[in-house]
Amino acid sequence: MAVGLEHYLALAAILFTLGILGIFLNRKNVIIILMSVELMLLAVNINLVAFSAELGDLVGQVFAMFVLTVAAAEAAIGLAILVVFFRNRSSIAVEDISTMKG
Amino acid sequence: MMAAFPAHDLLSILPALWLAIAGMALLMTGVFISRNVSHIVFWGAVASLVIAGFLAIVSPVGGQPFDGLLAVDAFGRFMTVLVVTGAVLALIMARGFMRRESMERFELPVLMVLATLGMYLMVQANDLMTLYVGLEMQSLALYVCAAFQQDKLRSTEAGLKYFVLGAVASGMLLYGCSLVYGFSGSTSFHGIVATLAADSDSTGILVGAVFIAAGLAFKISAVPFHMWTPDVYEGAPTPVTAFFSAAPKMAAMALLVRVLVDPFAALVDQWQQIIFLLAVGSMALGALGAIGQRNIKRLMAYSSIGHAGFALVGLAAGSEAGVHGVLVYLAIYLVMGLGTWGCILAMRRDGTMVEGIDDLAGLSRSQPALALALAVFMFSMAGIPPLAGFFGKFYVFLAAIDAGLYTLTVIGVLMSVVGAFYYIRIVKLMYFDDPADAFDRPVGRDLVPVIAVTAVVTVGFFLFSDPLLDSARNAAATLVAGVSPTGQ
Amino acid sequence: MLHAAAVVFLPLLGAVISGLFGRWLGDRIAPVLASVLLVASAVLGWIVFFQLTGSAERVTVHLFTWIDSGTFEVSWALAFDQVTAVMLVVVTTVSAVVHVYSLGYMAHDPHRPRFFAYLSLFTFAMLMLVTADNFVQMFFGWEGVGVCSYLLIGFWYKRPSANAAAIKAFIVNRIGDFGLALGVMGVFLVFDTVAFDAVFAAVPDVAGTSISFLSMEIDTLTLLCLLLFVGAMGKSAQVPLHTWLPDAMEGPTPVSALIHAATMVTAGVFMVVRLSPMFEFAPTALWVVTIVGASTAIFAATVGLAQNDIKRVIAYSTCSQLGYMFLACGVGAYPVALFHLFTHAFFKALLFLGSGAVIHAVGGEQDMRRMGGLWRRMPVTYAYMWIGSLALAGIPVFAGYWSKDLIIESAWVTDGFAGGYAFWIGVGAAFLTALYSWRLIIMTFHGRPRMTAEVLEHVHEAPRVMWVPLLVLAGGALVGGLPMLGGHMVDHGGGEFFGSSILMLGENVIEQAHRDTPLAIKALILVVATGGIVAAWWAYVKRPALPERLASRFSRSHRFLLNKWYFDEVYEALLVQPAKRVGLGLWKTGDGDVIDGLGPDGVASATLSLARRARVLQSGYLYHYAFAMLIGLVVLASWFLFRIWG
Amino acid sequence: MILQALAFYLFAAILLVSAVVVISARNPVHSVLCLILAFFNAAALFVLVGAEFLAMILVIVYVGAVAVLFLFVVMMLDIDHAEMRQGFLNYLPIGALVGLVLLVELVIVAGLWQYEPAMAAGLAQPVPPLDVRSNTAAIGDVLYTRYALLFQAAGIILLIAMIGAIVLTLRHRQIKRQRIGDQVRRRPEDVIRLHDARSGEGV
Amino acid sequence: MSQWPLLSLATFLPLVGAAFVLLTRGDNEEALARNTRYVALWTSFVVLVVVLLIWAAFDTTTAEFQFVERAPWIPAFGIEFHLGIDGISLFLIVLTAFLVPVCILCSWDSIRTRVREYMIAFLVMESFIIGVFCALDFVLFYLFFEAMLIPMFLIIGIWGGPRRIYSAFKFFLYTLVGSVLLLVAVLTMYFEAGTTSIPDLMIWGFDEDLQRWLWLAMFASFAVKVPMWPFHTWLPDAHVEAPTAGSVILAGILLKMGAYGFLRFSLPMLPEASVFFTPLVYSLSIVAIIYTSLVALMQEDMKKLIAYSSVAHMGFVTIGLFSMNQQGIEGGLFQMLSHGVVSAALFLVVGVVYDRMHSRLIASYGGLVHRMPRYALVFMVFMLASVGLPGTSGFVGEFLVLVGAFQANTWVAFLATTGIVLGAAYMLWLYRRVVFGELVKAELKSISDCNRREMLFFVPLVAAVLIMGIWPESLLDAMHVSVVNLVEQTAGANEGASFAMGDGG
Repeated sequence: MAVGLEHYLALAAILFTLGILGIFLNRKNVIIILMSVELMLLAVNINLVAFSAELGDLVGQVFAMFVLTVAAAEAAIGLAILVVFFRNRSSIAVEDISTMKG
Repeated sequence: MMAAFPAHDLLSILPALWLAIAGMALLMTGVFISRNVSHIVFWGAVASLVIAGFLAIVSPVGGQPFDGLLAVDAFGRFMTVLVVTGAVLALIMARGFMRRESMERFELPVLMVLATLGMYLMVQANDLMTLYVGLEMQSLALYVCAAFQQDKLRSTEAGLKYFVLGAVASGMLLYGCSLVYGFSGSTSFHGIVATLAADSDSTGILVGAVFIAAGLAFKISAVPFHMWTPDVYEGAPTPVTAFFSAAPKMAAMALLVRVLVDPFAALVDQWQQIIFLLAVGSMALGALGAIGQRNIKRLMAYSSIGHAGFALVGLAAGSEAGVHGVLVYLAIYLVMGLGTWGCILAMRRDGTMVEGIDDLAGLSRSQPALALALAVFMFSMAGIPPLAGFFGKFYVFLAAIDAGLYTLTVIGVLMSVVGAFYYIRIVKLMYFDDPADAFDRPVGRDLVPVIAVTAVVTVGFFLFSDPLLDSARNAAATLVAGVSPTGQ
Repeated sequence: MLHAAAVVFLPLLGAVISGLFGRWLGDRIAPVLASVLLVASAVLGWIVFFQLTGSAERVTVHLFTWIDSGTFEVSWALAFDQVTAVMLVVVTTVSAVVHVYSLGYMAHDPHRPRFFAYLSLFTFAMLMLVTADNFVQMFFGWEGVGVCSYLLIGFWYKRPSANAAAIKAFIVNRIGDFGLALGVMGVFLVFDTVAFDAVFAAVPDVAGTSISFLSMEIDTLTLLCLLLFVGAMGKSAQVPLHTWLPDAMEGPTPVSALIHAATMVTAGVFMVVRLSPMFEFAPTALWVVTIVGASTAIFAATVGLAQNDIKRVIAYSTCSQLGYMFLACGVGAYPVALFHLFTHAFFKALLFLGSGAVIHAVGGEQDMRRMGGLWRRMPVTYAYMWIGSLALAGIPVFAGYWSKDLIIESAWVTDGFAGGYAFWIGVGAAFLTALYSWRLIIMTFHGRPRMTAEVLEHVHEAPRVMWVPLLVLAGGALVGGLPMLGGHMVDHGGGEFFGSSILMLGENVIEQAHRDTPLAIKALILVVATGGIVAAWWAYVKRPALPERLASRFSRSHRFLLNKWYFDEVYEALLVQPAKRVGLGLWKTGDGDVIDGLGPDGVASATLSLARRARVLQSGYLYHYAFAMLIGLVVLASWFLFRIWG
Repeated sequence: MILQALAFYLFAAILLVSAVVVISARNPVHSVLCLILAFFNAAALFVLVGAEFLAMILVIVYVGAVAVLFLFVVMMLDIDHAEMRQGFLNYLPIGALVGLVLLVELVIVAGLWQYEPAMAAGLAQPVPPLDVRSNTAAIGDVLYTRYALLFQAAGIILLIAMIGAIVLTLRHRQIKRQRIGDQVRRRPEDVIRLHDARSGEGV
Repeated sequence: MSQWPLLSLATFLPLVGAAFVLLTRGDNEEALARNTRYVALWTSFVVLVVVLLIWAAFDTTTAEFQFVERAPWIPAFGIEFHLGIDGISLFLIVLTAFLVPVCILCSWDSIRTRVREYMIAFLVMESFIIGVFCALDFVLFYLFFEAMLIPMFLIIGIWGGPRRIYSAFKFFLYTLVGSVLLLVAVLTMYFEAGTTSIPDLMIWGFDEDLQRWLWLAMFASFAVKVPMWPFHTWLPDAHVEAPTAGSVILAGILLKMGAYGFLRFSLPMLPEASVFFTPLVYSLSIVAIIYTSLVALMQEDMKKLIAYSSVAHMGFVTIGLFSMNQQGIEGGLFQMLSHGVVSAALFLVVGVVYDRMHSRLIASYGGLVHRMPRYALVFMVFMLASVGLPGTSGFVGEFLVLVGAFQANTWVAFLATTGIVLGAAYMLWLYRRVVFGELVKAELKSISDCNRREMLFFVPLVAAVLIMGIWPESLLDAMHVSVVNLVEQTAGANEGASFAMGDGG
């Protein structure tokens, strides 16, 4: 493979960093944050799959599959919580999720 | 191809099976029986948790079923018992609250049961995948629990914050898992140990371990991954908060201990430093943050951060004695924490919960017994002998000294003094100040037994500490000896 | 020796009875009972005295162990030897007289039982002091008399001045005790015992060695003796620790007579005499004793000259006479010092009690400027005062002559600067003594009455119960110098009388004085004394305006004397005020600002401000929380990567 | 080979660009759409390394379910184009710096990877050659045997997600339903009261 | 007799009494309070009897620990329930048992609210204090040592004066800081020696460098407790705000626990370090004596004055202990007992007038002797004992300490001796301002003298002061062997030191 493992890993690293940056640089709404989390998980999956391919080991792919599954469940719950929050607050702007502090 | 579920494998995870089946059965019950359902489901959940605990105690240990996905050992059993105990007591205490706060829905007990199942997987995890799946099973259930009062802004905000930050933490954890997998070629703890034995300074594994530690540190709310704790503790429904501080904390701590001591045993010199920093930060922030809080739930959040720090002191020792100290500490913290939450749940005025610390003023006059119990818990948390909390600190610091961590110990004991300040401030409010309006009476059939039992255990611990010490020692020994023959 | 023990414990019994059961017994019975017990004690005291004059050995009655800590063993014991015997009779006799006298003097005081309890208790403490067989018990008596002195000076507790004087007496004495205590500890350090016998036996071995004290190398015995002497200075009101004595006159006059003239103040002298086996080996210390004694003698005499308070004049006179005694000790004439102590006790008590009668008569007035012309109305007292003053001035036949004369002669025969200094000062002070004594008599009894008519009306001779006991003292002042009583204390250098209880090394100063003093010197002393009387007559009778003129001419010197050389003012400015200011500063600034400010309060406020910051960190914003987590992660990861790569 | 590399760079570039858009787009709808794009490219990358099953799953689960769910919520909540609020730029430099540090570290760590012989021993499930067993079948082989426990657990997780989503979003308001029986049983005297209302006093 | 677990009995009887108090019933509030008081009083009295029995059966000829009780407690760590006493701890127990009934008596009328809790707090505290002095296991000791903070905190905080909360917190946290460092030392010693048995640790012989660290950690705890300058500032606050009985226990016993710690742990277990740090202790003690005496001189509050005087007196104790010869240590020990009685009594003396006038300010009084002759006499005795008058208990301890110090270092003795002058100054001045003078204040005109109940506790205290002053052998005798033993233990370390020791050692 001309495109070595390192490329995939670097790609995943960039994606992961982007995901994290998206979480704390984002001032708009929470949905973006949820999407950033998805990006992070995607980065992880790329890592796992790339390792799996490089090592010739299926476990990585199995792991990635569980990650996918769980991520889906996570997204569902996250959005559900988001919705109920929106009902109470009528906003999902990140700045508005701050009634408790100190 | 082997059989998917060998019988003895199933037998050794009997508690998990039971919990899964019970959880689903309760769910069915809740859905299909309409009358008085929450009552039935509630007590059914309590019963199934108790039975699960019983099963955990009686089922054989020592195996590694499912090709090593799980490690059913004494350590796991010890922590399972703690987790289940915490869950049961928290659940019992939740009853009255649920009724009063009109959240009497059968889903909550079911979610708690399923969360406990996740915790079971966590404490027995012997593979990164099991670790992740168990962790998420627990977390997802808890996100929902936190937001359970869906018409309350605070509750939903707590749920949202918990969820977002939890997801970030999971991301970190997973990234770490992927690195570890890639650099060791295995997700199994054995495999990791084997690779580390050949190449003990693999940077990739080390960085992966750091990421995993960070993810788990979130769950035990260790600084700087603690930020969610105060807000979530404050916002979540009080019994759920009590549950948070009891069961998941035990499980996450168990997981952290197991991961560090088992697969990453060879990296002990490295992760000791991480734990050192986390411990110092947690102890300091827990102590400082709690000062000046007006909401008792928030205060308890900082308190739990601090306690996580103290428990980590034992782990920082990186020895069998250290693990032993952590286990004892967790057990004691569980008891006194639940007792405290019981007292907090008794803070009702005209049928609604009050959470202000100032509302406790003069409690010793209006409800002397409750005040006494809370004072016992506070002094215990402050680590004043002869109460149980002292012994928790005693054993972790003993281990730390044993490992030569004098600086950490001195920082720890000094922080315990700072922490004592806000604990005794509550005592001061209850005993020295003029009474505020009295709380509702009676305290409640579901609270009194829990408070009484935990208070008695807290006070009498110094007399009968042997069984706990022995089983903790046994648990620590199997965990440490199983991996690191040098005895670290 | 049961009766010897009785001498000591009868007063205690009297004190307990009068003090604890006085209320129950009544105001009349308790004082009488106490007085009776003391008279009994005095009688027994004389018996002991005569028994002891014959024998050479010391009799010790061990009671029980007091303190026993390793080699530090102290017993409660009563030790009787000749020195003790002399003190015993002085103390019990004067005390008995004062007790009886007080029955009259204090007749109208509502707190008589308390007064008698204090007096008896004092006597007990004084007896414990003189019968001690070790340093620590002596210290017990030493402090005991101090406390009783404190209680008695402050007996009229309503008077602020009395309270102040009482405290001053105690504290100045404590400063002396500071030295004494260190001395006792030093003795224990050096000799590993505090028993007199054992210490005295070991002294010759220690002589000449040196010891490290406060990082200085000092001759051992010199150091010990000087430390002990500091105690003596305090108790015996030697310069510069004399300031309490004049103030102590705030107490009832019988107290002044007993404590501040006859007994307690002589404890210092007694101690030096008792410790002669040590002082003899410490010539430097003796030199200091001489200088201090002589200086006090002249200093107090000059101050006495300018005072107007009748009791203060006598008090300064006491100071001065005590200086003589130390002077005698310093030149090695211990028996003479003790002899003078003995005679002085009688005539000075007599003077005090006489002045007490005067004060009593004029309604509590003590200022001589408001007396005068009393001699016709109270002839007995007048006579007493004459006898006492004659004895004090050292006019032959009277008791004081024998002793004071011998002191000055002893100084004459002593070589060196100290001897010369002592001699000339002794002579000068003798002149001043006579001068102020007759100044007192003339101002009090002669001339025109200067009090109000109303007061004059009530002037009367003292009741019998007051003047009869004084007969004893007057007798002592008259015949105390006769060989039988005092004379053979100093005959043959006192060697036979005192036996081994006093040690004098080298040539016996007293014998030398008897032998070598030229007649001219003896005459000089006489002339000086008589001159003093004449001068007083000239200045206060013949030319009554002269003192005034002199006072205004040398106003600065006069004020200097009147204000007692400004000792009190200097102490106030140098010690008392600074102590208060420092105390206040240490309290407010030291404890409050510095220790609490940097310590608990400072830490607490620092913690609180940290806590505030910690709470600010918890901003409530998700992105802050996530950022914190990220930073945590990056820091941990970087930490390791830098360690691996760095 | 070149082709493969070109494909990788292409997909990777699109993936990154769309990821950037996801986190920076003003309009959340754009974000969701870019997320979908990113998933597609990631799936393509998976195919490149031979993980075809995962690629399919990614498309089906993520694009088909998750991303659509996002889109649905975005639409449902009707969030307007949120203004970029104050403070973003203040944090950007430090945030970017920290992110950069993290990135550099991760990339460097990635570059350190090398094959260790010890890894071979740890490999649990060697990938069978493609000609023997397809990727999907190979995963199926282990998923339901060796990892059956986790598979079940994942099922429970989904169950939890379901319970959670329902319990949270279900409103317990009393919805007025028509009850025929009640209406039939209703009588005038139960519901009608008569008052004497005088003028000026009200009822 | 020694077959009986007398020490356990003495330690835990108060707890039983506290349980009884909890069970006490009464028809109304008043009756309940009365019954409670009697239960507490009788309990403490029985404890006193038990302790006196222990004293009677005490063997003064051996330095071994006596009445030893030993049972496994935490076998997993070899930590034992191990009690025993020697000549050093015996009298501290006696003192405790003696003072607690006094405290209960003196609170008889002055504590009117929450009597039940008050009595429970006192009995619990008595139990812990006796436990501290009996414990022969370091962990057990620590347990009691720190546990005592709880009842004391409550006593100050609930029944204290206006600034009670500040004082209670200061007391609690300040002493806690010290205690936790002690805990570190305990753990380290356990780690090193593998045991927490005090007799075993005494002969263990720690490495010299380690000793210094351990010593400092212990010092942090004990110096705060004693308290030594500059760790003393909690004391005046706590004393002033505590109720009378609280001050009595604080001054009488709690302070002694610090000194006891030095005696029981620092000196025998860490002899080399003790020698090394002796100059530090000396310096701080001397500063304490002079500094706090001067501060006491300027106090306007009676309790504060006595509190500061306590610091000064405890300075003598520490000097004595670290002079490390028999006179010094016995003197220090005796001074502890004497101060325990005298300062306790002085606080009671203040309490008597405080109960009547509700003022602790010196300026509020004056001329009390006119109305309260009995009181004046009692006050006088304690004042003189505090001043260290020979014949009272204060002298023996102080003098022995100074004798011991003089052997060790003349500077120390010299400077410490100045304390006797300053001590006299502030005590006499206090007495004069309160008791003497004209009775001018109208509100004092009707003040009543000590009543029978007050005399009931003053008379034994006066007797104790005098007996200890005149016949100190009654106590010293039982100390000798133990102290000699202790001196021998430290002697090895001291040999290298520059000071000359008394030949008798």
